Amino acid sequence: AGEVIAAFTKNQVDPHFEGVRAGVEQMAKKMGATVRQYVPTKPNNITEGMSQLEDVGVTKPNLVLFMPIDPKAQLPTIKRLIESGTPVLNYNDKAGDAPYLAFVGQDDYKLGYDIAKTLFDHLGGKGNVVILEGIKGSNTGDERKRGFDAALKEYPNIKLLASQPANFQRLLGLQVMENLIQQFSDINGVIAAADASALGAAEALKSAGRGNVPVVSINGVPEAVEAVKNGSLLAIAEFNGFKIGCVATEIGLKAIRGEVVPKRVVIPGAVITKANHTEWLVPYQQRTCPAAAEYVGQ
Amino acid sequence: MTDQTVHATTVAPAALLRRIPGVTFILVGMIVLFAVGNPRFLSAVNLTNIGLQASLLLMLALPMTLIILTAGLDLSVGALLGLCGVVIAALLVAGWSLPAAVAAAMLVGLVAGAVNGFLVGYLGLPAFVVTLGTMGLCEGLSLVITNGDPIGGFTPVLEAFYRSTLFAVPTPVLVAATLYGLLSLLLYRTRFGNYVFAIGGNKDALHLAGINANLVHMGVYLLCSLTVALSALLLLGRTNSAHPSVAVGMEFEAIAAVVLGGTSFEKGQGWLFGTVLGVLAISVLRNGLNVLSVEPSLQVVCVGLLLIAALLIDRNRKQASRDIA
Amino acid sequence: MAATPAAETTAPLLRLIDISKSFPGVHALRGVSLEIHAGEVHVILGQNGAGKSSLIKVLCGAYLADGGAVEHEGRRVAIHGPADANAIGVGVIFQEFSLAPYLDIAQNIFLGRERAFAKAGVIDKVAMHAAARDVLAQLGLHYDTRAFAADLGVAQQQMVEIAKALSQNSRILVMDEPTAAISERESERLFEVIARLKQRGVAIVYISHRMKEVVALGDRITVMRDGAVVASYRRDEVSPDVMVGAMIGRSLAGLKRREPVPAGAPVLTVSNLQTARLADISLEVHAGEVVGLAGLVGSGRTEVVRAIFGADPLRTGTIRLNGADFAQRPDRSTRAGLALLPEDRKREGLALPLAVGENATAAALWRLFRRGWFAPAAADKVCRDLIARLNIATPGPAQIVRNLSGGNQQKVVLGKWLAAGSRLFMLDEPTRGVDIGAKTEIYRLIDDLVQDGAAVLVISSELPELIHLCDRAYVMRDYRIVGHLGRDALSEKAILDLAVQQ
Amino acid sequence: MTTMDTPAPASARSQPLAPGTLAIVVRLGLIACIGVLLSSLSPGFATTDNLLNILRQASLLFLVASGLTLVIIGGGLDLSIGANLTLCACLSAAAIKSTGQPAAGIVVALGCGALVGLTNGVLINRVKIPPFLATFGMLWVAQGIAYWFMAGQVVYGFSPAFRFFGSGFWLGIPLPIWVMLVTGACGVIFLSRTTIGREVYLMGANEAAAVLSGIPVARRRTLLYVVSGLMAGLAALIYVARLNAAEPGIGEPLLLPAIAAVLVGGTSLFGGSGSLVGTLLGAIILTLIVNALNLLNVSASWHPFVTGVIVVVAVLADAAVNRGARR
Ligand SMILES: Nc1ncnc2c1ncn2[C@@H]1O[C@H](COP(=O)(O)OP(=O)(O)OP(=O)(O)O)[C@@H](O)[C@H]1O
Ligand SMILES: Nc1ncnc2c1ncn2[C@@H]1O[C@H](COP(=O)(O)OP(=O)(O)OP(=O)(O)O)[C@@H](O)[C@H]1O
Ligand SMILES: O[C@@H]1[C@H](O)[C@H](O)CO[C@H]1O
Ligand SMILES: [Mg+2]
Ligand SMILES: [Mg+2]
Repeated sequence: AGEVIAAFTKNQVDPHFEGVRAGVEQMAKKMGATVRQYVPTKPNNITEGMSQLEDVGVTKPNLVLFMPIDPKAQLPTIKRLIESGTPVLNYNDKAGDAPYLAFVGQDDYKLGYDIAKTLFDHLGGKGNVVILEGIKGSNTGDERKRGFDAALKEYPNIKLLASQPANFQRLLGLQVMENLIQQFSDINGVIAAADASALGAAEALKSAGRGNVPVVSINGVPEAVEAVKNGSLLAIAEFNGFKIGCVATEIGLKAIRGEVVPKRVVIPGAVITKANHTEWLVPYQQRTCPAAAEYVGQ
Repeated sequence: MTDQTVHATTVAPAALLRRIPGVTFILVGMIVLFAVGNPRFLSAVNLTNIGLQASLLLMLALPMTLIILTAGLDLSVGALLGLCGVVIAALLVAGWSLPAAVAAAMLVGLVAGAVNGFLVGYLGLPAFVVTLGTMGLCEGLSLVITNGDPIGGFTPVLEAFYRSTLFAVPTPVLVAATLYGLLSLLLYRTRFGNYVFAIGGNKDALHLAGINANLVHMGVYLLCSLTVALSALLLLGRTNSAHPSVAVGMEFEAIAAVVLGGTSFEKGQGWLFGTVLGVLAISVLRNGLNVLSVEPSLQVVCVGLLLIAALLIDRNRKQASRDIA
Repeated sequence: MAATPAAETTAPLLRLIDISKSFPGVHALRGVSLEIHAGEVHVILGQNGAGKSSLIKVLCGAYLADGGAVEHEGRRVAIHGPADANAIGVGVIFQEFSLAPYLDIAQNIFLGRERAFAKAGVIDKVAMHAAARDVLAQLGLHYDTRAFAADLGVAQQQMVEIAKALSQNSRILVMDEPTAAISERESERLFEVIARLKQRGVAIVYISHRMKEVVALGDRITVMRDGAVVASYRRDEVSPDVMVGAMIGRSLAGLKRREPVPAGAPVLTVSNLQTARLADISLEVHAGEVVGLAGLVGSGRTEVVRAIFGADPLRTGTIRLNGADFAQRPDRSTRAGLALLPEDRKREGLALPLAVGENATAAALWRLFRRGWFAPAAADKVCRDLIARLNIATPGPAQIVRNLSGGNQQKVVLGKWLAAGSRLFMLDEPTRGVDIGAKTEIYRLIDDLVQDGAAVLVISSELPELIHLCDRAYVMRDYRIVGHLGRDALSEKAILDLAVQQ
Repeated sequence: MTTMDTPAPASARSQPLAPGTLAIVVRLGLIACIGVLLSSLSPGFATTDNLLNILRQASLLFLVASGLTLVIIGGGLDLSIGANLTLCACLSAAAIKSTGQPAAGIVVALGCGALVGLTNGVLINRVKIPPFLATFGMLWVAQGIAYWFMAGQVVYGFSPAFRFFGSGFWLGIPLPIWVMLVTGACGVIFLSRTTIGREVYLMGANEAAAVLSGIPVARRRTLLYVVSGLMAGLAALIYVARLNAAEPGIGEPLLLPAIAAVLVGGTSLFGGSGSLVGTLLGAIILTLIVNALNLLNVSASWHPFVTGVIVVVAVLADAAVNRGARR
C-alpha cells in the first residue's frame, strides 16, 4: 500500500478524461494508493506529452497509467520508461507494442460499428449520412472510423455524403456541421466520433431548423446523455472513461502488488438510448467503481 | 577648452552585468527550489531530460534571435519544422535515401526562407504578417501531404541518432551547442553578424554603406529556415514519426525564450547567450513542475507567471540602473 | 540671377548635369547642375525644402534621379546605388543619423568596410578598434570605441558620424548640416579637419543654414531654391546679404535684437528642482518674456524642460504655473497651458506617417472638442488656419507629414501648440536645421506670442539666436544652473564664460 | 505672412483616393470576385441561408478581432484574447447556471473580460512589459485559471432566452450578425468621431510624440486593452449561447484567425493605421474562403493552406496599392 500512481490523460477540456481521472482517484483511494495527474498544458500536445513521460520517469512512481496522445511518437519513450524499471499500464487508447502490465480499454472498432448500425437501422436502412471524424492518427479516432466504414458496407442504401475531421471538438463540430448543412440539403443522419463534436453538430442542426436529423456519437459523458434524454442525440455508444480509470487502476495496482492479472481487459460498451440512459446521468464523483473481475475474461 | 569637455563613454563591467537578463535570477531560483523539492531533479537522468527537451526549442530560438535582431519575427518556424519532418518522413517511406530526403527538406526550408526573406527583406512587408501567412502555407501543406495522418515506419537511424550520446552528453544537446557556437561566431565575428544588428537598428545606414542590405535581410530568414529544416531531423528522432501540426505553436515559445533572454523587438538590441538562458528557463520550469508533480491547471498558470515575473525583474533593474546613471 | 561663376582654373572632379527628381506632388530637383572641385569646399545654401538633401541623396545613390547625368573626372558614371557612389569616392555625413544603435562605435565607423579587418572571414576586433580610435583622435576625441551608439548623446553620435565619413578617405566628402547638433567647440574641430582635408585635395560639399560657417568655410557657394540652382558664386565675390537674397528671392535686413515687451506676472516658477541627473534648478519666467536656457550640448537643458513638462520624473522641487501647483504629467501640463517643442522633431514631435492635419491638432483635441466628440470639419478649419498663419508649404491638411521638408515639419510642431492655446512655450532648439527664411518666421512668431502676453523659455545652441531672442538667460553647466544674465549682460562671451568649465 | 514665396498649396481634393479607402475597395472587390465565381460554380452559394451562415460565422470572428484591431491601431498587440474568451465563457456560464440569470452571466463575462484587459493594460503601460510578452503571459494565466475553475467539466444547457443571443433571429437575421453590426458601428464612430479615437491613431503612429502632445497614452492604451477584453467577454457570451455550453478549449483556437482577420483587413501591425470596416471585411473574406472550399468539396486539409495564401496575397495587394498610390 501507499504506492504512487502517475496517471496520464490527454487534455483538461474533454469531460471524458475527467471521468478517467475520477475513476483512477476513486479506485486508488479504495486501494490505498495516491495519484498524481499529468495532463499537457496544451490540449493533446504530443511533444509535451513525451516530455512529461520523461520527467515522470525521474520521480520513479510505482505505477504509470498511460494513454498515448499519439502512439507512434510516444512508443519509444514509453519503452525506455519501462526498461528503466517503471511499471506501465496502458489504458483508454492502445499504445502500440511494449511490455505493458496490461491494456485496459474498450473496442473502438466495435463501438463505431454498433453506433453506425443503430443509426442506419433507425433510418430504415436508407438515407444520406455524414461523419464527423476524430483526431487522425489517434487509435480511438482511427478505429472508430473503421467501424463506421464497416457498417456502411453492410447498408448499400445508406449513402455517405461527407466525412470530415472534427477532432473530438465541440466548436469544430458546430462549424463543420454548419457548412455541411449549406452544402447538402438532404442529410438524414450524422455520426460523430465523440460526444463533443456531436453536441456541436446537434446545435448547428437545431438552429438551421433541422433538429429532427438524428445524431449519434461515442462516449456517453453526462451532458451527452442528457441530450439523449431530451432527444437532441439519438444514441451513444458507451466509451466509459470512469470505468476505464477504475479498472486500469485496480489491475495496475494488483499487478505491482504481485498478483497475476490479465494482459488485456476490454470493457464492453452499451448503446445508450432514451430507453436505458439513466445509469449514465450520474455525475462521476457519485459513481461507484465496478470490480475489474466483472470484465475479466470477456 | 580642453579634450576633457568631451565625455568619453566607457564600458564598465557593470554594463556587462546589466546585460544579464532578469530570467537568469528566476532560473537560478527555480533550480534551487526544484532541487530542494525533489533531490532527483539534479540527477543525471533528469539533467539529460532537460537537455533533450531544451535542445529542440533552442534550435528554433537561436535563429529566431537573429530574426528578432533584425526587428523581425518568424511565426512560420513551428509549421515549417512540422512540414520538413513530414517531407523527410514521406520521402523515406517512399524509398528515398536519408541524404536525399534531407536535401529535399532543405529545399523546402530554402523556399520558405526565400519567400519570407523576399517579402520582408526586399518588399519591406511586415514580418509578423508575412510569416503568419507562410505559417498557414506550411501547416496546410503538411496536412495536404499527410491528409492529416501521421507518418511512421521509417528508418530507425534517426531515433538512434537522437538517442545517442557522446561522453554521456546527448547528441541533440551537442547539436544545439554546436549551432550556438556557429551562430555566435557568425553574429559577433563576421560582417554578416554586424549587418544583422545594423538591419534591426538602421537598415538605411547599411544600405547607404553600400551593402546589399535587402540581400542580407533575406539571408537571415534563409538561415533561419535552413536551420529549422535541419532541426526536423531532431524532431523526427524524438517523435519517431511525422505529424502535420506537431510543432505548431512552438514558434511562440521560441519567441518568448528570445525575449526572456533580453533581446528586444526593436533597434537590433540583443544577446545570443541570453536566448540560451531563456530556453533553459522555460525548459527547467516545465520539467521542474512535472518532477514536483504540480497540479496540471497550476502548471499552465506558472508558465504565464514565469514570463511576467522575468520581465518585471528586467523592468525594475532597468529603472534602477537609470537612476544610478 | 546676376551672379556668374568665375572662370575655372582646374577641371572639376565631379559634375552633376541637369539632375531632376520628383516625389508625388513635389518636384524636388529641377535640372540641377553643379561642379565640384578637388581641394575646395563647395557650400550649398537654400531654404528648407529647396532640395539640398535630395541632391545629396542622388549623388550618393540613396535616390535614383529621374533624369540627368554625373561625370567623374570627365567620364560619365551611372550611380544606381550607394555602391556606385562609393566606387567613385563619395562619402557622406547625412542629415539624418545613419548609425546602428546596437553596434559599437568601431563597428559603426567601419560599417560596410569590415573586409579590411577580416581574416578568413573573421573580423579582427583589436585592429578595428585601434583604427577607430585613430580616426576619432583626428577629431580630438577619445571615446571608448566599445560603447554602443545607442548610449551616446546626440552630439557624440554626430561626431561618430563625422568620424565614419572621414575614415572612408573619400575624395568627395559630403556633409549635410554636420554642425546642427554639435557645440561650437566640436564644430571648430571639424573645421580644422576640413582645412586639412582640403589641403589633401579632397573635395567637400557642405550644407549648412549657419551663415557664419558658410562665410568661414566656403570656397564656392551655390544657392538653391525650389529645386533649382538660382546662383553660384566664389566666396570673395559675394556678401551674406546677397546670398540670403538669392535664397529667399529678396533681401533680408540683418538680425536685429528683438524689442522687449513689458514683463507681466510670473508664469512659471521652478524652485529647487532635482531629477536623476539635474540638481538645484530654480528659474522663473514672466508673461511677455523670452527667457533663454543657454549652455553647451549635454549640459542638461533638454532635461530641464522635459522635467518641467512632466516627461521625465522629478525627485524633488516645486513647479508652479501662474502661482498654482500642477501635476507633472504631460497631459496635465498641456491642459495647464504648457507647451514643449522637443529637440528631435522626427522622434518626438511628429507622427510622421499621419497627415499634417492630424499632427497639427494632436495637442489640441481636448480643447477643440471638449465633449470628446470629434468634428472633422472643425479640425480641418483649424489646420488650414495654421497652414496660412505659419505659411506652411504643403498641398493641404491631408498631406503626410513625412513628405514635408524639415523647416515645414518644425512649423507643424509649433502649430500644434498654437492650436492648443498654450501660454508658456518651452522651445528646445526651435530652429535646428531650419533655413533663414523659416527662422525669421519663427522669430516673428515668438515675438507675436510674447506681445500677446505668453511666456517663452527657449533653448538654443546658436548663441546669436539666443541673444537676438532673449530678454535674459539662465546658463547651465553639468546639469546645474550656474548663472543668470540680464538683457544688458547677455553676450556670447558672457554665456561662454559661464558655460565652459574654467 | 506673405514674406516667403513658397509654392501655392495645391488643393487637397486633387489627391488620389486615400490609401485606407483604397484598401477597403480592394477588399470589397475581392469579396465580389469570390462571390461571382462561387455562385457560378455552386448553386448552393448564393442562397440567403448560406450568405447568412457565412455572415454569422464571420460575426463571431469579427467580435474577437474587433477589440484586437483597436489595440493594434493604438500600437499594441493582444495575444490573450482567445484565452480571455475561454475564461469569460467558463465563468459566465457557471454564473448563469448557478443563478439562473442570464444577466449574471453578462455581468461576469464583461467583468472578467475587462479585468483581464485591465491587467494587460497595467502590465504594458505601467510596468512597461512589451505587449507581445505581457499578453502572451496573460494567455497562459487566463487559460490556467479556466482549467482550474472548470476542473475538466463542461457547463451546458441554458435557457432559450439566453441562447437567443447565439442562435436567435431578429427580422430574419441571426442575432450575432446584429451584435456585429451594432458593435462595429460603435467602434467606427469611436475611432473616427471621438477625440480618444483620433488619439489612438496618433499614439499608434508615434508614441513619444503623442506623449509630448499631452495625450495620456498610458491611460488610453489601458482603455484599449480593457475594450479588447470587453469584446472578448461579449464574444464569449455569444459563443456560449451559440454552443449552448462552455468548456476551456473554445477560445484558444480563435487567436490566430482573429489576428489574420485584422491583418487581412489591412490594419498595420506597426500601429497608427487601420479600420474596423477592414477587419469586418477581413473576417468575411476568411470565412468566405472556408465556405467556398466546402461548397467546392475541397478537403478540409486545404483550409490552412488557402488561408495562408489569402494572408500573403492581402499584404502583397496592400503593398502594391500603396506603391501605386505613391507613384
Ligand atoms: N522621400 C521623399 N518623399 C517625398 N517627398 C520628399 C522626399 N524627400 C524629400 N522630399 C521633398 O522634396 C523637397 C526637397 O527636400 P529636401 O529634403 O531635399 O530639402 P532640403 O533642402 O534638404 O531642406 P532642409 O533644409 O529642411 O533639410 C521637399 O519638398 C521635400 O518635402
Ligand atoms: N549619459 C547619457 N546617456 C544617454 N543619453 C544621454 C546621456 N547624456 C546625454 N544624453 C542625451 O544627449 C542629449 C543631450 O543631453 P542633454 O539633454 O543633457 O543636454 P542639452 O543641454 O539639452 O543638449 P542639447 O544641446 O543636445 O539639447 C539628450 O537627448 C540626452 O538624452
Ligand atoms: O477516446 C477519447 C474520447 O473519445 C474523447 O472524446 C476524445 O479523445 C479520445 O481519445
Ligand atoms: Mg535637408
Ligand atoms: Mg537638448
